[in-house]
Order: sequence, then C-alpha cells, then structure tokens
Amino acid sequence: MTTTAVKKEGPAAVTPAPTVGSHLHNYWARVRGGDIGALPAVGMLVALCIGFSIARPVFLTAGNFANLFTQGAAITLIAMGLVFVLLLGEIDLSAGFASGVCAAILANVVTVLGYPWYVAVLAAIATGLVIGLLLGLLVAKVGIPSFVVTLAAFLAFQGIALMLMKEGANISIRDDVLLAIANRNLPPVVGWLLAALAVAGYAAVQLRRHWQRTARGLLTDPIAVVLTRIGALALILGVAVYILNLERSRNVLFASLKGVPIVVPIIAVLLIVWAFVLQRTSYGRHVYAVGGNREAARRAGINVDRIRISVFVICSGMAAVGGIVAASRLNSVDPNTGGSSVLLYAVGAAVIGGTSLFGGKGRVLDAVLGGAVIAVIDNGMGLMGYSSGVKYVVTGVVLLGAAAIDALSRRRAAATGTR
Amino acid sequence: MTTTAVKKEGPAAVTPAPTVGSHLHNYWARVRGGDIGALPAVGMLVALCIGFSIARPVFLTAGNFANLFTQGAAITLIAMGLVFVLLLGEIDLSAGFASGVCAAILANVVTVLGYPWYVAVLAAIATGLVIGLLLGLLVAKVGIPSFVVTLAAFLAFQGIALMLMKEGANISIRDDVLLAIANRNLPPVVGWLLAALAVAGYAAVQLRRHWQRTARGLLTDPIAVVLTRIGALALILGVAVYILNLERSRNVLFASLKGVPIVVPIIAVLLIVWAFVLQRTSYGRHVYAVGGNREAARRAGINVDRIRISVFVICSGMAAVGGIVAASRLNSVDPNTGGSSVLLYAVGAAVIGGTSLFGGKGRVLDAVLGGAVIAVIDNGMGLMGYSSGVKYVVTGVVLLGAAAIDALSRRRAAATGTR
Amino acid sequence: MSATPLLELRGIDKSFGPVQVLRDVAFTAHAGEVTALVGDNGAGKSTLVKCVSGIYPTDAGEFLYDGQPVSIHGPRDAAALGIEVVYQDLALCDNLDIVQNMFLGREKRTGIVLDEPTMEQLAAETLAGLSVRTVKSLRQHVSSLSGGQRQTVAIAKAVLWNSKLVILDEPTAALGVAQTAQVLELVRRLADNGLAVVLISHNMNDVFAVSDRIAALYLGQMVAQVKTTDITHSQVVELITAGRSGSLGLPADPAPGSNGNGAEPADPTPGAVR
Amino acid sequence: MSATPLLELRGIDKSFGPVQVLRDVAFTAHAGEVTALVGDNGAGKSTLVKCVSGIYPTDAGEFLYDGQPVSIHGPRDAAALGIEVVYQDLALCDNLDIVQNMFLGREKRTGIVLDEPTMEQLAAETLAGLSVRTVKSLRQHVSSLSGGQRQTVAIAKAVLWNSKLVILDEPTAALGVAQTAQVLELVRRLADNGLAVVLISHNMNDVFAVSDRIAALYLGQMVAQVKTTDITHSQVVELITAGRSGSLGLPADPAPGSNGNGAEPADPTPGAVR
Amino acid sequence: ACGDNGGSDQAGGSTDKKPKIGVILPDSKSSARWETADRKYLEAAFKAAGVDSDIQNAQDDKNAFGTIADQMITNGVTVLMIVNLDSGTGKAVLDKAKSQGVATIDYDRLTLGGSAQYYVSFDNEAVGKLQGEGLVKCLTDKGVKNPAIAYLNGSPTDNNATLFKNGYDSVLKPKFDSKEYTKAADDSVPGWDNAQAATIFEQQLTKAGGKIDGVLSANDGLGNAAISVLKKNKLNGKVPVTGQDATVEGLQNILVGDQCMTVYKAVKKEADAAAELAIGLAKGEKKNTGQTVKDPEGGRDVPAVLLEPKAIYKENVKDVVDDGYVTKDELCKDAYAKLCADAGIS
Ligand SMILES: Nc1ncnc2c1ncn2[C@@H]1O[C@H](COP(=O)(O)OP(=O)(O)OP(=O)(O)O)[C@@H](O)[C@H]1O
Ligand SMILES: Nc1ncnc2c1ncn2[C@@H]1O[C@H](COP(=O)(O)OP(=O)(O)OP(=O)(O)O)[C@@H](O)[C@H]1O
Ligand SMILES: [Mg+2]
Ligand SMILES: [Mg+2]
Repeated sequence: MTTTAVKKEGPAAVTPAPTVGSHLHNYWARVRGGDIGALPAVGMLVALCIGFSIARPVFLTAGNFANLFTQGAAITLIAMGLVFVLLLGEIDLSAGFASGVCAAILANVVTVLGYPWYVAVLAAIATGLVIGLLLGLLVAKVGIPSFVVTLAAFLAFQGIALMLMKEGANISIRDDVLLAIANRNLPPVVGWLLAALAVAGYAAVQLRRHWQRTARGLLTDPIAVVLTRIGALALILGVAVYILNLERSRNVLFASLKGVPIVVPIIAVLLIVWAFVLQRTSYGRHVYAVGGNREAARRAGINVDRIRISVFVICSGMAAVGGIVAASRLNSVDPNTGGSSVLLYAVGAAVIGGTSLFGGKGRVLDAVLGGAVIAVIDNGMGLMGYSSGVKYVVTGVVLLGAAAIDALSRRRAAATGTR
Repeated sequence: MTTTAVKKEGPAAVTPAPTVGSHLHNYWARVRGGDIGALPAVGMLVALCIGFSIARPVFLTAGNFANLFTQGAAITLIAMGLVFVLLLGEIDLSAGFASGVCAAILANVVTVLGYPWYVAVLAAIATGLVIGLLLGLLVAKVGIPSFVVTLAAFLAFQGIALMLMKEGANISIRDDVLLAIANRNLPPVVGWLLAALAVAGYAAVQLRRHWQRTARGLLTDPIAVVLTRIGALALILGVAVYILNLERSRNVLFASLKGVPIVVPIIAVLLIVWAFVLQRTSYGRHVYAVGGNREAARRAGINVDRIRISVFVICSGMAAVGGIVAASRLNSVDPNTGGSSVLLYAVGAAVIGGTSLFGGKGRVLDAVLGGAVIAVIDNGMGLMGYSSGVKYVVTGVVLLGAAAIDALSRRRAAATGTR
Repeated sequence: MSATPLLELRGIDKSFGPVQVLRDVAFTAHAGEVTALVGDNGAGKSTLVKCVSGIYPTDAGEFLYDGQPVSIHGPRDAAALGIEVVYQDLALCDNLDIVQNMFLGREKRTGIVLDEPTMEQLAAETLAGLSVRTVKSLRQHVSSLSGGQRQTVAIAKAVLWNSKLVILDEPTAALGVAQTAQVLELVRRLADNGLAVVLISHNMNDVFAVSDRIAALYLGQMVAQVKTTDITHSQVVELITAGRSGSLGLPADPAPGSNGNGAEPADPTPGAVR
Repeated sequence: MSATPLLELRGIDKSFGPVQVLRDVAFTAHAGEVTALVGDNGAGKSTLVKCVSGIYPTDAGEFLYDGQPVSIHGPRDAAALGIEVVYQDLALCDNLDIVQNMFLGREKRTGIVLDEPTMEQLAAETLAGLSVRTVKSLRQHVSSLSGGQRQTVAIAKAVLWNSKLVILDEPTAALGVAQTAQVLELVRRLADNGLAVVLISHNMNDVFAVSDRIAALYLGQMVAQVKTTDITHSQVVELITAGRSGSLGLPADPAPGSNGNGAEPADPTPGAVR
Repeated sequence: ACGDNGGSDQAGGSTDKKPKIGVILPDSKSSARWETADRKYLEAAFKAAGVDSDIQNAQDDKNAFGTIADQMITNGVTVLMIVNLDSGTGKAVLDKAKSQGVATIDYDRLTLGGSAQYYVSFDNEAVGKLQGEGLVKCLTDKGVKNPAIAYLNGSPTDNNATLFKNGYDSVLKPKFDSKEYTKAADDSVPGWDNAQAATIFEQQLTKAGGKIDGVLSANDGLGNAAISVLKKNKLNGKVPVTGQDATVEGLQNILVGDQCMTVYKAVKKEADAAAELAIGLAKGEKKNTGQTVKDPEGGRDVPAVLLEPKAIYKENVKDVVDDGYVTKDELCKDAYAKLCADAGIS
C-alpha cells in the first residue's frame, strides 16, 4: 500500500475562466470533433430552402413561409411525442392512427353530439392519454415488444376510426374555434407581443443561470456569449414575425391575410414545455437513463416500468394534439386521418432531426427541425409540378440528399472516436 | 505470486454422457428457465388454429390449409430477407416497394417486352440485388441511418413503380410458368418424393453430426433423441403432404385440384439455404457478431461495412422473390404491389417469430413462423365475415393475444436473469 | 461483535435455468466492520451481491436486516433499506455525463427543476476525494472515460448517499496505485463511521489491509466466514482454490461434486451444440 | 537488445475533439520481451493501445514494424501484421457463445461449412490452460459469464493465434489468484517463445514479476522507458503519480501544464453545462 | 408548362395576369385513370387553349391534398379544379381558394357544402347501378338459379366506394330480399389493394364452400384479383365478375370471357368539358351548363355537367377502342389478336 500524497483541492482555481475567444475556439474544436448538435439539421434546412428558392422563386414569399407552418404542424406535433418513445428505444407505429381516432372523437363530440369545442378537445386528448396508458401497460407490464403492440394497435385503431365514422363517411367540423387553430392567424400586435415575451423569458432564464453559476464559482459561458445568444433569438423571432405580419393575401379586396398562424405559438409552447421536461426535470433525466441503459437505470432505483408507460402516454397525448390540428386544417375528419404516410413521416422527422432509434439520444427540438425539413420538402415539391411518379422519386432523392449532408458532417465524429 | 497447482485435465471424463432421461430433464429445465426457442411461436399458431376452427369449422379443410401457403408466401419471403437486416439492428422500410419495383420489372420484361419467363425472373432478381447494393452503400459507406435511407427509398420506389406502370396502369402476366408459381400444385408423387428427400437429407446431416461428435468425444445428444427428431420431421411432413394431396376441388367434374402448392418447396428451399448460411457459415456468424456488438466485430477483424451492405442485398433480393410470387398470385402487377401493409406485416412476421429489432437475435425460421401466424390470422379473419371496421379491430386484438402468449411464456426468462 | 448483524442471509439458493450458482449460502455483515467476500472466478460472489440488492430473485433463503426479516424485490427496495452497491459491471448510462450518472435516481431539485449547480459541486467534491486527476470535465459523457475513471465514478456514486450498508464488487480492479489507496482508505473510513461494508476483491493484500472478517465462497457454497486476524494469507488462498484449508471449509473429501449435478469443479467440457 | 524493435512508435499525437490525450509519445516493444506499460488512470494507456491496433486513427506520428514504416487503418491491418490485443473493455459479442467468440473473424471451416467440433476442442484446450474451472459449458453465451470468466475468454481469444505481438490491457484485473498466476505465466511463456508482449497493469508486483522493460505514461506523455532491472518499485510509482523520479521522467518543475491547455493535472473542475 | 410566372404576384388585381389553372387529382391507386387518362386529356385541352396549367396528384393523402392546394394558390393559379378525397377536405380547400379570389371547379366528385362554381362528373351511383345491372344480365345469360353473390367493395375509407355500393345495392338488394339471389359475402378491400383482395376473395370462396356464382367487384383491379383466384380453382369464365374503368387488363379479361363486364367512363369527354369551363373561368367568362345538381348539405344548386357512364360487355369492347381510350396495340397484343378480331376490333 503506497500512500501517495494526493492534493485534495488541486489547481481547480487555475483553470482560466473562459473568454469569448476561448469559447469560440472550443466551440470550433467541438464542431471539428463532430459534436455539432443541431448544425446539420439547420444546414439541411438552409440547403433545401436555397435549392427550392432557385428552382421556384415563389418559394421565398411570405405566403409560402406562412403555409410551411400549417403544413408541417400535425406531423411535427406527432413527432414531438414520438421522440419520447424513441428515447427509450421503443417505437409507436400506432401514433398516426391514434391521432386519427382522437380526431374522430373530437369530430363526433363537437359535430355529432354538439358539445362545445373545449369539451371535444378535452375528450380527444383524454382519449389519447388512455390509448397511451393501454399501450404502455401492454409493453411494460405484459412485456410484448412495442413493435408488435403498436402494430396491433395500428390495425385496431384503423378499425375504431372506421367504426366511429360509421364505416367510411367523414364528419365535418364547423366549430369556429376549432377551425381557427390551423387556419387563422394572430393579430399582428399579438405576434409581436408573444415574440417579445419569448425573448424576455429566454433572457431571464439564461441570465439567471449565468449569475447563479458565477456566484457558485462554477464554469460558465462568458456573458458576452450569453448576450449574443439572446440577441440571436431576438433577431430570428423578430424577422420571422415581421415576415408573417406582412400582407399575404393574393387579393386584398377579397380578404386580408396576415399575422402569425395560430399553430405557431401552440408548437412553440409545447416545444418549450417538453424541452423543459426532458432537460430540466428528473423525469426527463430518467427517460434518458432508461433509454441509455435500462439495467443501469433500474439499479439506480428508477421505476423503469413507470417511465416506459409514461412515454407512451405522452406520445399518444401528443398524437391527439396532432390529430386535432389535422382535423382543424382539413375542416373534417375521415377514417383515413392519421393514415397513409403520417406515421412514417413523423418517425422520419424525429430521426432526421437526430434522434436515435436505439434510444438514449434525441431532443424535442429534433422533431421540430426534422418536421421542418419534411414540411419544406413537401412544400417545395408542391411547387415543382411533377407527375406523381416523378414527384415520389424526386422527394426521395431530396430527402436522401438532405440526410447525406447530415451524415457526412457527422462522419468526423466517428473519425475522432466520439460516438 | 502464489503458484497454486492447477490440474490441467480435470474430471472432464467424469461428466456423464447424457442419457435420454437427462436430455429431457435438461430440456425441461431450459424451458422452465425461459430458453424456449420456437415454442411460443408454435404455441401461438396452435392456439390460433384451434380458435378459428371452433369459430368456423371450414377453417380446418384441406382446401383452406392449401390456401394458407399461397396467401402467406409473399410476406414470408420478404420477412425472411428482412431477418438479415434486423439481425444487424437495421431496418428496411423499402422492402415492400422494392418487391413492387421488381415485380414491375418482371411484368414489363415478360409482358411488354415479351422475353421468356426466366429472363424476366433474372431481371427482377437482379434489380433487387442492385437496389440492395445501393441501399447498403448509402447506409454503410455514406453513414445515413438506415431508417432514413429506406424511408427515402420507400418514397422513390413508389414513384419508380408508378413510372414503370405508366403512372398507374396494371400490367397482366400471362406467362404460364410464372403463373404456376403461386397458382399450381406439384403432382402428388412429386410431393411425396420431395418430402422423402427432405427427411433423408435431414437424417443424413443429423446422424453424420452425431457420429462425428461422438468420434471426437464431444458432448452430444443421445442417439434416441436424434432419431426422435428425425421421426418427428418425417411425421409432420408426411401428414402435411398427405393433406395437401387430398382432392380439394369444389367440383371434381370441372377440374381436379390437389398436390403441394409450388410455393411450398420454394419457401422450404430458401429457408434451408438461409438457415444454413446463418448457422453454418462464417458469413452467418459474422452477421450475428456485427448485430450483437459492432465494435467487437470490427476489432475481431470482420469487414463490418461489407456485412452491412450484404444484408441489404439479401433483403432486397428476397423482396424481389416475394414480388415475383405476389405478381404470380395476382396474375398482374399494379403500382400498389408491395404497398399498403406489406412492409409492416413482413417486419411484424419477423418480430412475432422472435427476431429482435435491436439486432443480434433472430432466425430465418422466425420469419416463416411469424409469417404463418399472420397468414393464419388473415385467413381466419376472412372467414368470419365482419365488416371492415370490426375486422381491423378483431385482427389487432387477435394479434395482440397471440403476442401475449409469447410474452408471458418468455417472462420466466426475465425472472431467472437470462436475457 | 455479538450485536445483531446488520445484514444476515440464511440458506440462499439461486439457479439460472439448469445451473445452480448459489447453494445454501449463509452470510452476515456487521455495522462498523469491513467484511471481505472472496472466492474464485465464477464462485458466485457477484450473483450473491445481486441477490442482496434485489436484481435477481432468489430461489430460497431468508434475508434478515437489522434482525428483521425483509424481502427485497428490486433495487428500489434495497435502496430504501439503505443498501448501496458498486456493481462489477458498473452499470453506468453511457449517454449521460458524470454528474448525471452520479445523481441518477436521486437528483437534487429546487421545486421541480433540477438543481444542476449543487449537483455539480457535490460531484466535484466527492471525485476530488477519490484522487481523480485526469477527468477533463464533469460534463463529459461516461462513454468517453477510461476504465479507471468509470470505476471511480461508480464508486463515487455509491458513497454519495447516507446509507447503512455499502457493497463494493471488485471496486479497485481498474484503479491505479494512488486511486486504489484512496478507495481502501475510504472503505475503512466508511466502516469506522459505523457503516457495514462488504468488499469483494481478488487482491489478498487489499483484503488483509482493510477487512475485519473474511467470507469465502467456493463453487457457490460459503465455506468459511472468519475474523481476518484468525486466518493467514495462504489459508485464504487455499479456501478459494480448494474449498478447504485444514479444519476450515468443506468436509474432507468424498468427491466434492457429490450433492448435485452441474457444480463440480470441471474443466470446461465441450457442451452439446444447441 | 540492440536488434530493431518489433514495434516502434514515434511522436504519436492523439486528440478527442478539444482534448489532447496523447502527446509526442514514443514507445518500443522488442521480440522476446515483456514490456510493461504503466500509468495512472486516464494517462492514455488504452488510447495508445487502440492507436496501435488501428481502432483510433492518430493525429500525427510514425509506426515502425520490424523496422519498416507501416500504416494501420483498422483492426484488420493490425491482425494482418500479427498484432493481437486483449482490450480493457473486452469487446466480446454478448449474443454469441464462448467458442463463437474465441474464433470470431477466423473461424475454422471445412469447405464453406464451419468446423464446430474442431473449434470446440481447441477452445476447450486453451481455456483449460488458463485455469478456468467454473465454466459450465463452452456453448454458454458470454453474457452469462462472470467478470473473470469473460476476461479469460478474451485472453484465450487473443492467444489462440500465431501472432508476433500480443498486447494485453489490464488482463488480470478481474481474475482470481490462480487465474492471475496462470496468465502471468502465459505472458512469460509467450515472450520466451520469441513474441513481443506488451502488458498494461496497475499491479506493480505483477509488473516486476514478469516484465523486462517498463514504459511509464504520465498525462499522455511518455516519461520513461527503462529496463525493469534498472528501476525500483517506488520509482515507478513516483513516475506514475508525479511524472518524474529523480533523473527519470519530465524535466524538473516549471509547472507541468506549461505546453498546452487541457492536460494539466487538474482536479475535476465543474464544466460549463452544454 | 407551368411555374414560369411565379414570384411576382403579390399585389392585388389578377385580371391582367396570364390565366393559370391548377388541377388536383386524388390518387393513382384506386384507379389508374387519373394519371393515365385525366392528366393526359386535361393537359392537352389546356395546351390547345394556350393556358398554363399545373396538374398534381395528392396520392390519397389528405394532408398532401391541402398542401398542394396551398402551393397552387401561392403559385398564382386563377382557377382551381379539384377531385376531392372527401367532402371535408375538399370544402377546406374550396373555401380557402374562395377567400383568395380563386375560382373553383369540382371535378368528378361533388364537394358537399362546398362553394365550387361548377361540377363536372360521372354519376358514381350510376356507375354502381350499371355494375349491378351488368351482373344480373350475365347471371341471367348463364341461367344460374338462385345465384350466390360475393361483394368485393372498394376501400372502406373511400367515400366513392360507398357511392358505388349504393348504386349496385339499389339493383341487387331487392333480389336478395326476394330470395331470388343469395348474398354469400360482403367485404371491403382496404386501400383498393389487389393483393388483399385476392386473399379476401379466396376466403369468401372457402367460406361459401366454393358456391359463389357471381362476383360484384368494384373495379377492374379487384376483379382481376378475384379472377386470379377463380383461375386457380379452374372456375374462371364460369363465375361472372364485374369491373370498372375499362383498363386494358379488364378488357382483355372480358375478351377471354373471364370477366363479364366493366364500366367505361369516357374520361376524355369529362376532361374536355371541365377544361372548357375552367378556361372560361380563367378568362372571366361565365358559361351556362344547362343542368344543376342539388348539394344536399349546402342546399345549393350547383351548375353541373353530368356525363353518362357506359357498361362494356364483350360485344362493345370495340367502343372503348374506337374512343381512343385504349389503343388496339395495347389491347390486342399477342394472344389477344384473334379475340380482338372476333370482337370486331380492327
Ligand atoms: N445470467 C446467468 N445465466 C447463467 N449463468 C450465470 C448467469 N450469471 C452468472 N452465471 C454463472 O454463475 C456463476 C457465478 O457467477 P458470478 O458472476 O457470481 O461469479 P463471481 O464470483 O462474481 O466471479 P468473478 O470473480 O469472475 O466476478 C458463473 O459460473 C457464471 O457463469
Ligand atoms: N472517446 C473519447 N473521447 C474523449 N475523451 C476520451 C475518449 N477516450 C478516452 N478519453 C480520455 O482520454 C484519457 C485517456 O484515456 P485512456 O482510456 O487511454 O486511459 P488509461 O490510461 O487506459 O486509463 P485506465 O488505467 O483508467 O484504463 C482519459 O482522460 C479519457 O477521459
Ligand atoms: Mg463477479
Ligand atoms: Mg485503460
């Protein structure tokens, strides 16, 4: 037993407080080292936008920009919920049709039964939560693989949607509030107010954190970097709100059309809420832990079953929200709502954003970025005027190209040994 | 350094050569311990068959038994290929539409261009192999996640199929050989011959192995157990061939209808070939290794990229075979061939059979058993006469019930700590 | 040490399928003492630990904790009783960083929000006490740590809490000279503070340096549990490798594998394929 | 030992993103000798090994093998040169059994069919030579093995082949007393048979028992490579923990972290979140 | 032929702009006609009139349908012509177009409660009725007593399938009620998927113990699936099968005698009529169609052009070829040359 003298509190204080310069330097080293966070997804988006703008200049108009949000909203919302399930390395094939079933409940309650909109919305979301609970119980307690459970649910929900629609008819939605969700815009002033609020809130959180850490003597980013971040957010939001507040009616005589689409604050709030849950609460921490190493999580005393059930509840709940938005956008619900490619696109959105299908890696923001990529591709392809065969092919190729940008920029990660 | 005397060749000879009794005892201990192999899938099948036979006695007729094979053939073949991809923990969402594209090539070559059937079959399979090569290169060399690559391919292949069909028209297949694949039967004698050949081959392999191991003094199953296994196979094949050789024409005056459907030997041969590849060649060993621990495989000097590419080639190649069978069955190819639920059912078949989506665990037999489960459900549900909504729901519930049998019987595995 | 032991196991049996790994194992750990658990590779030490911490259910046997019979159905039950374990296979989440792993399952919070600064400070202090000098950042994912660094994180994680029984399964296997010394010192300190400590190790020097009692497992059977002062280095090695040493251990000969299949000391014999 | 070394490294640099782990490392291994590579936790030993075996690409530096410059782009290149490695993290496939793991990548075949009986026999013989006594069946999945059993399989896997250079990264960390003795004996035997052996270990007794030379890494720098007979136990410990000992090692003081960021011996400092 | 005027059309009045017509087709899987016929004829008509057009297909995806509509409006179309996937989605699109001052036409399918200026269509219920009548005719020709009928309906989620079914039910239900016919089976085929149709029919046949005397299948693809199963049981030609769309395959099946009839919709006429109205709207003219259809939901009389579908039997396959809907080359390939000659197709 050699008892070497070990200095207890070593040169911790020697570590220089990072300056702006060293921060940038470290960031650049991280990027070169492959730790690039959201950069590739943003890169994909920029590349796609540039490509489509060149091919079809109309892509760059304010009207098209506003369209993007409502077009991508439903899939993005479903993808946000799916991120939770994917974080555990599970899959929910039924999320698409679950959104359909919830939308069918919504339509039945509001149109057929004639209840007010908020009752219908509550009923739809409650349905989603119950569905999720059921799926979660089957996966966690009975132990059937989630692929099989949700494949069975995928079939069953199709049937339930059909039955709720009386075997094929569709149900229209006439309620103004519900229709407004995906079809109306905020008054320009409200848009500005919300943007200001968001920036203020972000600034408060960031600065508080900075001061708190500095007070405790912990390593923190230099204040200039923090301020730059706040400024960047303000700039982005400002530009976006400005563009969305431009008049985009094709014919002002008929109707005026301007303002931030109502779905935008809905997505933004849900994004903030779920990002908060995942990053700043112990529940979120446990989700990552179970996804990263289920056995380690169990040994750490985490109630793994409860976490597994909960993610299915969140996923189906978000699917319900997605279903409501889809119903609002289409003014109606039919047995195919949530069907066709909705599920694949939603999972694709999460994966393109950077979420791993093996669990443990992913963020809610991924779903939004990936959803944006898919919405942009869909939107851009809609302007190209191809026949359907060609359109499918080009869409696939564009998607692949976008993913290749991501993959190639992440290759360095593999090269330097970080996973 | 304590140098403890260690006996070099310990009581190895003391280990008693297993008797039939101890073999059964060990088997039972393994079953109780959760190591149950194909038992749950077989259990599922038996439960389903009993259920449907009670509900609809016609389920148990020879004619319906024969139908099962042709109905499940295409999905089973695609699932067999998917097992390879799943063994690596990858996914191929495009397998369904790949089979559609290959079928379209087949139809175009044989019907539109008028080449003989073997040229068409070769062209279709070659197309499958090229598709697989492309997917594999994108996944292994460019590094895009397989979900994204094959989602893009899923879209692109839909488009290519449409384009090959001139944007939507069906192409009929009138070639007798091609039509025979899924619609004709072997002469009864040939059926018996093939069955005898299969039993003889199995016996030869098993006995040779037994003698070889005994000669080397390695632990081996008692000869009685080996003989029982051979006998069991002979019995099962005998009964199956006997039933399939019964007359099943609705009206013997019109035409006679008996014999083993031609797809059966096709599936059987492919099953044997792929099972051999996975279990008895170093390629198969490497597939398991890469799926179990990619880094360990790499460190063992396995060319991981080549393995990853190869599984996509196999998968798309098998998809091509599935597409050919599907085209034969329908006498035509349409843009939806390989679409709708084909992919989910095929992946589901593999997973229900016991293949893991996380890689490293699965057998080709799983695909066949899982495919049988799905075919039986589909077949049985077709006899129930439900309306579509109810049918979807009941199908989902039945699938879930079957999977629950499996999950519950595997629970002991978790309880005793084996994974 | 006539006081009731903090942990007492009686007649523990554990099989995996046809293979019996623990048979009729008795074991005690006293508060204020370091009990060393020794045994050959595959003797069943880690399995015994996992039975105690509720990871594996036992087939038979009794658990007494502080003299009271208890049943432990999972790691949560064990944690509730104040049992902390450092597992041989470490069980860290590779996708989380050092601080996140150390506080996993017991995060510090203010309201519902995680209190990261506090956790970071506590983690830094604990690790500093374990002589870790090459960790670049506490926000590093554990997947990028060296073998010894991982082990240190696992140890730090277990000793952060106020527990009554700490079990360490080969905690110093991957550690350097200085770090090993530090951990052994820590083990002694924990026991001196009144905790019961169980230390599994193959290193006899370490065992004799810190332990008060030694328990020896041989092929799944507990062959001796004696005071460290009552036994010599070479006696322990004999117990480990042969199951007995003089009057200690298994009764003299009649073929060690007489009472059952599967557990005789056989050289690996080629098994039947499938 | 004036002959050309079998392996010679010169000026190896390796960084992970912003963190430099190896700087200007020189290292030699001679045929017929056991070279012990020692260093503190996180010193960079395993990283160096992985650079040699082609798992990590290096940022700079030269490899000479048998006097010839070579470039190793992956484990396959290393294997082709006759380099076998037992990694610290073992790298076994949990879903394969013992025999399958031992022959992974180099299966014995007759025609295209795997020759299972031969592999099983060879595996049984190799394992028997390593004193493994508790493995129930060679057809057991490695996931169900104890820590020490896993390690033995990894060692057996590496020594099955006719190689020229065997590198063992803490091979005895999880092994029992008898098994450790057996492995050290094996290490010596390999070197006596003319192979070059590199042994990484934290156990100074083992190092002094079998090695001919000792190379010490300190925070990513090679501070000394000397004959075992020319150095004492405590000098080695000093080299490991302080980077120098008398005339050996780093030049006397002016702050060890003078030539770069990142590698100074800092206690873990709370890193910035994100 | 499209997109060359994009980008600059932010400001108000659209009257002085070059007219541009957007068309949204529903899918390419329920029927091949949309991509193979409608697109071709519409494109030709627009080209002849010298107006720009943008024809897209929603691929049976309602979300895509909405997106395409957004994109066309953004792209500056002055007239939007839609084949709705269902009335709800259709209405959302029509309303949006209206609020942007874009004129609209319901093509082939009426959007209930919608706001389109015109409706041009074949009557889907009439199609179903022709199918029902065709089956009765074929069964009568065969002289089957108390025939057992199997239904192979279209997709359960497709409203048109429901309309077809209403049509043939109106013919056959009375016969079931009077015990003249027996209904052996009635199943919908998810997504009009032919492969599933084959399994479904095979099971119908098994369940009925082989006693099925007539198959009412909703289109030629489903019909062909049923025929493939019948062939396997050597029952083809003995059991009449219906169809729709007059596809090459369907017509060939009719020539061989495996299929009893199909319903031919003279798509060219429909396309030409719709194109004419659209071009008129684009130029700001209002045409009188002379006919209206009552929208039961909106209570509006929609000016309409209604065309008659036509039943095709072996005898009048020739009519389809004469119309140019399919070419003789496609239809009378190889083995069919003789059959074509027999049917008087030259
Ligand atoms: N899940 C399992 N399934 C089957 N056998 C197992 C399982 N886990 C452990 N074993 C067997 O049980 C025996 C005891 O294993 P254990 O891990 O408890 O040994 P140990 O005493 O900790 O050894 P070491 O010193 O090598 O860590 C070994 O022979 C091992 O192969
Ligand atoms: N992939 C990686 N990314 C970032 N840092 C890494 C990575 N791998 C290793 N490191 C860092 O490099 C340093 C050296 O690690 P290495 O594993 O080589 O140490 P070691 O000498 O083998 O230590 P031990 O004795 O504990 O095994 C450590 O500080 C470790 O945190
Ligand atoms: Mg152990
Ligand atoms: Mg190391």
